[in-house]
Amino acid sequence: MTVTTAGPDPVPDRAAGEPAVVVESVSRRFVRRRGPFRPARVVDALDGVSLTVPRGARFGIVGESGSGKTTLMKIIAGLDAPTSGRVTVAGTDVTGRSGRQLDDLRRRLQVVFQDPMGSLDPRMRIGQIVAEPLQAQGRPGVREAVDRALRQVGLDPAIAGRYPHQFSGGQRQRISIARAVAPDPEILIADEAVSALDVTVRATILELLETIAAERSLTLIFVSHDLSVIRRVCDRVAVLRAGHLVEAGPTEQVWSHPQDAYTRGLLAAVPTLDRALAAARQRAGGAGGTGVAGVAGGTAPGRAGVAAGEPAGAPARQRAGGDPGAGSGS
Amino acid sequence: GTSSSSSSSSSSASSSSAGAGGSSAGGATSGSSGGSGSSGTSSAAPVSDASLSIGFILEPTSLDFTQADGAAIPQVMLTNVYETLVKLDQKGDIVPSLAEKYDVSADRKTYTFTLRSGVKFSNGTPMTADDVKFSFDRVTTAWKPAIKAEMGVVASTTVVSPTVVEVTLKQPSNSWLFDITGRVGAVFSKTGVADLATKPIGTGPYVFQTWNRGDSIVLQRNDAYWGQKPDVKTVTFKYFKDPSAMNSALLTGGIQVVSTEQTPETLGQFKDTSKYQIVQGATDGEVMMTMNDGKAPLSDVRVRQAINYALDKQAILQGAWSGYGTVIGSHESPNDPWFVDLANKYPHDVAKAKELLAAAGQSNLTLNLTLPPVPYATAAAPIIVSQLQEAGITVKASDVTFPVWLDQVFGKADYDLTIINHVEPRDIATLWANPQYYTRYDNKEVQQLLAAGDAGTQEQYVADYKKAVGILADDAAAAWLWSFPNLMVADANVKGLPKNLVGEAFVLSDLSVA
Amino acid sequence: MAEPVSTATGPAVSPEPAQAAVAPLPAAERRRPGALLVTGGTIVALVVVVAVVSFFWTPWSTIYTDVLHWHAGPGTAGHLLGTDIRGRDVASLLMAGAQTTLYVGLLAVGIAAVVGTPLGILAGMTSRRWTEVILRITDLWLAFPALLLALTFATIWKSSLTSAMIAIGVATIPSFIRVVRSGTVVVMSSDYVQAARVAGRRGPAIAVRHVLPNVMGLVIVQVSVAYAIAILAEAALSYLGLGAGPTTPSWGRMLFENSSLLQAGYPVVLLWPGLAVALAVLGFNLLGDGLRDRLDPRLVGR
Amino acid sequence: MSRPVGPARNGAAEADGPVLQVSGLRIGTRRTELVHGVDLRMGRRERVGIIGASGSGKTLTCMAIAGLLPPELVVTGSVRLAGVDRDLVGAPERLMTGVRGRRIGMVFQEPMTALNPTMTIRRQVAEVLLRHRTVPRSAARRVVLDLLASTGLPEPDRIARSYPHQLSGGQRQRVVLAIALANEPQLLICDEPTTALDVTVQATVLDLILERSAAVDAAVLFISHDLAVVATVCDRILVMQDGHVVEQGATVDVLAHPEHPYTRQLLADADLSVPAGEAS
Amino acid sequence: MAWQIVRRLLIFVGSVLVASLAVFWLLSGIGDPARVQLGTGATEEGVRQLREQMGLNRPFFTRYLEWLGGTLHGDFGSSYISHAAIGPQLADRLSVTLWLVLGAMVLSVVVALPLGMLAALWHRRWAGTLISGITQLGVAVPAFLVGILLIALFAVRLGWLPSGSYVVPAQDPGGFLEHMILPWLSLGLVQAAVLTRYVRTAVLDQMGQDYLRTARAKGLTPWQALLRHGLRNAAIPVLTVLGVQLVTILVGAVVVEQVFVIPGIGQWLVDSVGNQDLLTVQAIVITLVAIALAVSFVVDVLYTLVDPRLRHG
Ligand SMILES: Nc1ncnc2c1ncn2[C@@H]1O[C@H](COP(=O)(O)OP(=O)(O)OP(=O)(O)O)[C@@H](O)[C@H]1O
Ligand SMILES: Nc1ncnc2c1ncn2[C@@H]1O[C@H](COP(=O)(O)OP(=O)(O)OP(=O)(O)O)[C@@H](O)[C@H]1O
Ligand SMILES: [Mg+2]
Ligand SMILES: [Mg+2]
Repeated sequence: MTVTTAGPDPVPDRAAGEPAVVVESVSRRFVRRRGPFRPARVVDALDGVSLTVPRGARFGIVGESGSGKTTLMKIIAGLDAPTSGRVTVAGTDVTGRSGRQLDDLRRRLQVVFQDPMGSLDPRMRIGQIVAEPLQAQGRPGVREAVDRALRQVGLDPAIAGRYPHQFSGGQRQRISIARAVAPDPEILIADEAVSALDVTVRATILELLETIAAERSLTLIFVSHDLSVIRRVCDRVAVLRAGHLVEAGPTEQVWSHPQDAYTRGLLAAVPTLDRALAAARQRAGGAGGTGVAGVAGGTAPGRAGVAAGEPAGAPARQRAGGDPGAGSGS
Repeated sequence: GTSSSSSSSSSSASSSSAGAGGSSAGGATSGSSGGSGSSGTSSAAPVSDASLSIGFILEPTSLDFTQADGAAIPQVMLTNVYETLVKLDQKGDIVPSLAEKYDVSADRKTYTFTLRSGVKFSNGTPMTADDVKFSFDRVTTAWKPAIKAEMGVVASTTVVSPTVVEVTLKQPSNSWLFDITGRVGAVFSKTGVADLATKPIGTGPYVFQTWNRGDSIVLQRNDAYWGQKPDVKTVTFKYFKDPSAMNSALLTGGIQVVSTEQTPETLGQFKDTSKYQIVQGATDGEVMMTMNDGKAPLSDVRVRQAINYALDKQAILQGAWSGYGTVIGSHESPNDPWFVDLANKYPHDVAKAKELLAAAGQSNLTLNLTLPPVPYATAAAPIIVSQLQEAGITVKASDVTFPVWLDQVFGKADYDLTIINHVEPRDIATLWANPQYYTRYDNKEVQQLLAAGDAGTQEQYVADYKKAVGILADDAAAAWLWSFPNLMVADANVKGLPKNLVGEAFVLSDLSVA
Repeated sequence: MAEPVSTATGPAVSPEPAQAAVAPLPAAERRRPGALLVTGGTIVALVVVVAVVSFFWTPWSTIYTDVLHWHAGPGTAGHLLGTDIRGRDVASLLMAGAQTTLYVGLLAVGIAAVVGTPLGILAGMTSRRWTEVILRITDLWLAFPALLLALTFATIWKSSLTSAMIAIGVATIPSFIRVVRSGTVVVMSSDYVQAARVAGRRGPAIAVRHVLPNVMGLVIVQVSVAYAIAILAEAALSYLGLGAGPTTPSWGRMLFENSSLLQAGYPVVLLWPGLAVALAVLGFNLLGDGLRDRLDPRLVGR
Repeated sequence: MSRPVGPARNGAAEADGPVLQVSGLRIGTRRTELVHGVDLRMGRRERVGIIGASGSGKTLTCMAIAGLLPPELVVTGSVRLAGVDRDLVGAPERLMTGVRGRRIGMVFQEPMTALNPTMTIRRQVAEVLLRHRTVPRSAARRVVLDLLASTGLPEPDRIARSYPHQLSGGQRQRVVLAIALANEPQLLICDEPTTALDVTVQATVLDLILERSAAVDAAVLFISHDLAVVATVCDRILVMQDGHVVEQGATVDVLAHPEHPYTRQLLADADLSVPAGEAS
Repeated sequence: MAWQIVRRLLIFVGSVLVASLAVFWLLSGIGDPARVQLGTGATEEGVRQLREQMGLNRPFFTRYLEWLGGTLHGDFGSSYISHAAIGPQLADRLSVTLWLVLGAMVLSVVVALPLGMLAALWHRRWAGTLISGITQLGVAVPAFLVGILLIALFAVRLGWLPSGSYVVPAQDPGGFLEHMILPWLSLGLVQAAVLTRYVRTAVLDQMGQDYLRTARAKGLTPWQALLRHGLRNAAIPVLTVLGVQLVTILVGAVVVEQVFVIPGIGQWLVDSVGNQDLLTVQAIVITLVAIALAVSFVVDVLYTLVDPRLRHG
């Protein structure tokens, strides 16, 4: 079951330019060789996935772990080639290209990798790491840009001289983000970019991304497990499962009327603070009470009111300033 | 033929007749006083089962010296596996072997050899005059190595009877009789030359047993030998690339004899005479610094003399070879019958050297010294360079590989100086009578003397050669350094080791283990 | 774009905690060279100094042979460290030998490293087909005996130290290729190389900025090992008639020439060149290890 | 330190003494102190959460408890674990190896690099069992599959035969959890164990942590940025900022009635449906 | 799989062709086999004749193709010098050298792995520096000196072991071991020194990795963690070096073969090159090429065994 957004009804508001990313029935098959003398085993990480990311969209991808999100990101970024299918970024086909042919793509697109430590060269200082895309693209004012990017993600530019292993997980992730935003990309792919951040920093980073997106019509492709983050940030969302696209559409629509059972399951499983608190209170209050979390908290004193709303809550307020979420058929 | 007007020596003549009686007995039990003509073989006691391992440096490339050259093959095979009609004794005299006796015609062109009867090849066939003729003829027709030229002087070989063979020379030659004590004189079986490289068949006291290439050759006593059977039953020729490995092998009992000591400075470790003996004698080799006599400035005799004066040969011998050997002044070995001591012809005299150089207009001389990769050359070179430097001659020493040395120096004479040991016995004519030789020495008088001496009587032979040797020294045709010593180390209980290395073979039949 | 963000950031994230905890390390700590580096550097510097001095002065002429004192002990007749088996002054030979040692290292190891490292990186980065081509050539090359190369070069240029060292250098190239390639393959499979791709770096830049620093440790070890081997190979080749002449002072050659003195009971003559080789190799290796550790930020300061 | 550790509400845990007693824990490099004196007391079955700013020292604290700090960091103070009659700070390596993986299980923050790329999952999980001989070699294979299955991994058999690079981040994280839980430790330290997991799997994993820790009477030290998750799991919460514990107390108290401004800020920012700036 | 084998075979044939052509060309430019064979007793005439007989006057490619034809029939021909068939000798010598080299490699691995890891583990302690230092000295000591010293001590002084020579293992296994111990030591220790350096580096490269921390969290000691996890990941460079060493030592063993009087292939190569024995050199080089290719194949396979990431999808 493949649901495409590049289907019958084009996005009305964005007719102006071609979509930022078009993925056409992309499949990626991994052949796992198990030693030279044993038959290979096949894993279909992606299987006929099609989707369209309009220019300026904030596109979320959710899905269970192992569903192929990272694989899809790598293919869009030209880091991996699909076994079949086609990926078009800003009008140019990126599948099966390499080196010089991808220069243009590199100028437009940046990636925040899922694994911050692994994506930071252990022998490079932070300053060099963040400066790398700027230098590679021959941008002027590298130093200032690096300082600014570090500051934007809440790090002191003075740490530029240190090495990745001297940082905490969240700090590394922020370095990774700083590297991606420093060159002002048109398209930003963020693969679990905020998973290791505390809520405060996360809020800042999300705000940063939103601001950039609003100001320079950045196309954001945001991969996350955290549905509340997706909901906050993205205007459209696609749901992946086991390499298949099970559902896609405007975020609120998916939220309020999930079509697929899997999506419904996902939404139901989102933990919320007040529910959790209620449960905790019950555990604490009822001496020796069973630690079973109730479904919804009754009264939530104190700050509970500020906690995340229900799954089918009102449209996010912050979107008012940005482009209105486009409707989509499904 | 008449009786020998001048056989090689009187002693050999007498010994040959004595041998006749012995050989007819030819039996297995009492082969005493056989024609071996050497001492130490008198014991008639039953032969022992002893075995002996002897260390050598150069391994043969083949067992077949009719096809491949190199001193290592005859070292193993000659006299031990193959025998010759006549052979050399320790003094360098020619004595009968497979021939009971020989007679020389008055014009000294025809040699009549009377063969010993009852001699059998190791393939069981008896040795006859036919085999001798077959072998001698085969040298010029089927042999490959250049040494076959030694048979070039033979006009014909005739079988007179199964035990008598007659060789007629084109012109008289003293060296021919000497030469057939070597490889070219080896007697092969007519029916046994099909596979000389792997199945050598001879009449000698030993038969070939195995060859582990790169390691060792084993000879086994020939129990059907016609003469005195050797004491040692199994002899292993063990090959060592590394001289110190050979020494270690002796120290640890891996071998019992070091046939040639290449690191004389290490002899100190064998001081203990209750365990080891050091045998020191002479070989036929002359270590010399050859000069390119055909090329300026070395074509100037004064320059060559200056070089000779500049060298302190005793010091060189001391430094390079720990003093073992004898300083020589011309092309001669103490083994040669014409040996005269010319060691002090050019005493070490730097002033004289400079003077001669100045006279030759060569006060600022630079020469190249091209060195083959042999231990004595690399050992002597630094000292020579240093000494020549003191006389104002700058020497640029460079190493070359042996093929390159053969090609450039030996083949094309593209060199100034080089150091080499000419090991072939009685090779004076080869080096100095041929202007095309790499020494490029061209002296009519020397050529004449050497030719005349060869063709003349024994006395004339010695006299003419002595004269030639003197002229070579006067001319400073080369800088002769030392006569290469025969340096052996062995377990104290090994008896019968030859003091001097005479001829090409390492003779085993005299060895015994106490 | 900075303004609205930074104002928004200001109250939300206080940079102070990060700042306080992530204070930059003082330059002094980062720069402090390790003991390895200091020791190695000192030894190498010593060798260099000795080599330079020997151009102008040695206690004795290196070709002078003292015919009265063969393999004499230290202090004999004005020979500080004694004489060798040919009566030459050991101290002078050692000094002049330092030149050869440095030359050997620069030439042989230089050739191998300068040619082999890029090729190895290339073999680890290019498409599989090219990798295959490079590797198979490497195998062939590896199997090709250095001796034959040395022979050929000696014929082309006449035997000399240079020809021998070029041969050794050329023969050492394939081992660099193989070792460097194996390191490159691992680096290339890492996420940070992908990140660099995304950053817009192309192959050559990735090779220089990411692969090279990360395989440098291997290269350094390879260099230091190749260096030791080259010193000894120089001696071995010259003994086969393929190297410098017998009057070119070289430590390796001293070892070979005097090796029989071990049996002769004068091991001390062997001790000096042995020590010299060992010291130089040690120096270069310590320097290499020191550099290697320096290049690994995870080890700095431990 | 606003809220003293009053008489705990879950007194049961206190009855048989604390599982873990950390006092005055300080961590620093040779020139800067990174963690300034953490005190922590955990009873049996107690689940304590640490929340706080990125870089505030949460990971370092956990590492210090397990004695796994990188050698360039220096630690002082005291860490005592029930059943071990020695202070873990400065304890000999021999002692610590017996403790780690057996009494203390750990789940690390970054699943991508936490597994050995050259070994199959099966071997890596089995290793912790065999190392402490809690399971006979013959049974290890089956136990590994059970463990993997219990973490909600689909096709445990395939996963067991895979290498880490063949798994997604979430799959790896669950493997790490399986390793941590394998020997039924007294104390389970989870450093952001669910950040790489999608919500459904996260729920499974959290259930797993709750269920398994309860089953073996393990105390849980739990770090997360997701307050809801922390609230789900933990009885008590510590709030860290800049190397200090700025607030601690029962989950409900801290999250419902935060006292320290930083905690308030955290709670404010946790709600994503309202932009941080407008909410406060 | 079948294609893999065919491909390897093609590569092999191609490599052999290239190598043989190179050897042919190199050696033909260096000297004259005829002259070498005749030695210092040679006359110009004799040399000319012999060249004729040996067929050396024919054009380069004719000779090359003739050789190729022979080799294709599985016949390496007979030596120019000894006239003995090369094939059987090659087999003998190769087996001798392989014993020597393999034994030395095993020894070096057994010594180098623990030492290298210790040096890495203790890289800031004096003990680690000491190990580094000693191994560096080991690299600097020529194998022949080690050999001579070992002989002087164990064979000459103590008389425990023979000073050299080779015993065929099938005939006398005990004697074989006895004779090989010292050669293995002198070759193996030097190689071990080299290998230790690589192990140290490779292990150090792994030391900062997170998975080692995981391993320790499981209760492994640092030593065990390194042994079971670090080493495996360090294996790629170490394997590479082993492969390279295995090939280069085959020839490099010449000195040890000399000192211990072992009739191996290295010694033979040197002799044959010295004798301009083209066909023999040819045969040896081709054997080496075959071994190099085989070793690199094995190493490639081992790579994928130790590091599954290299199994390309
Ligand atoms: N190099 C590879 N070789 C073999 N299989 C792979 C490889 N990379 C990924 N896979 C498999 O492909 C599937 C998708 O992986 P991917 O990393 O895209 O998942 P994901 O959606 O990003 O998951 P997560 O949220 O946990 O990061 C998984 O089953 C994984 O095991
Ligand atoms: N090896 C190190 N050398 C120097 N500073 C370090 C080192 N490791 C960590 N730090 C610093 O210590 C502080 C605390 O790090 P820690 O990893 O404990 O943070 P954390 O609370 O776990 O943060 P996160 O939520 O981002 O994982 C950070 O500021 C970090 O930069
Ligand atoms: Mg992923
Ligand atoms: Mg952390």
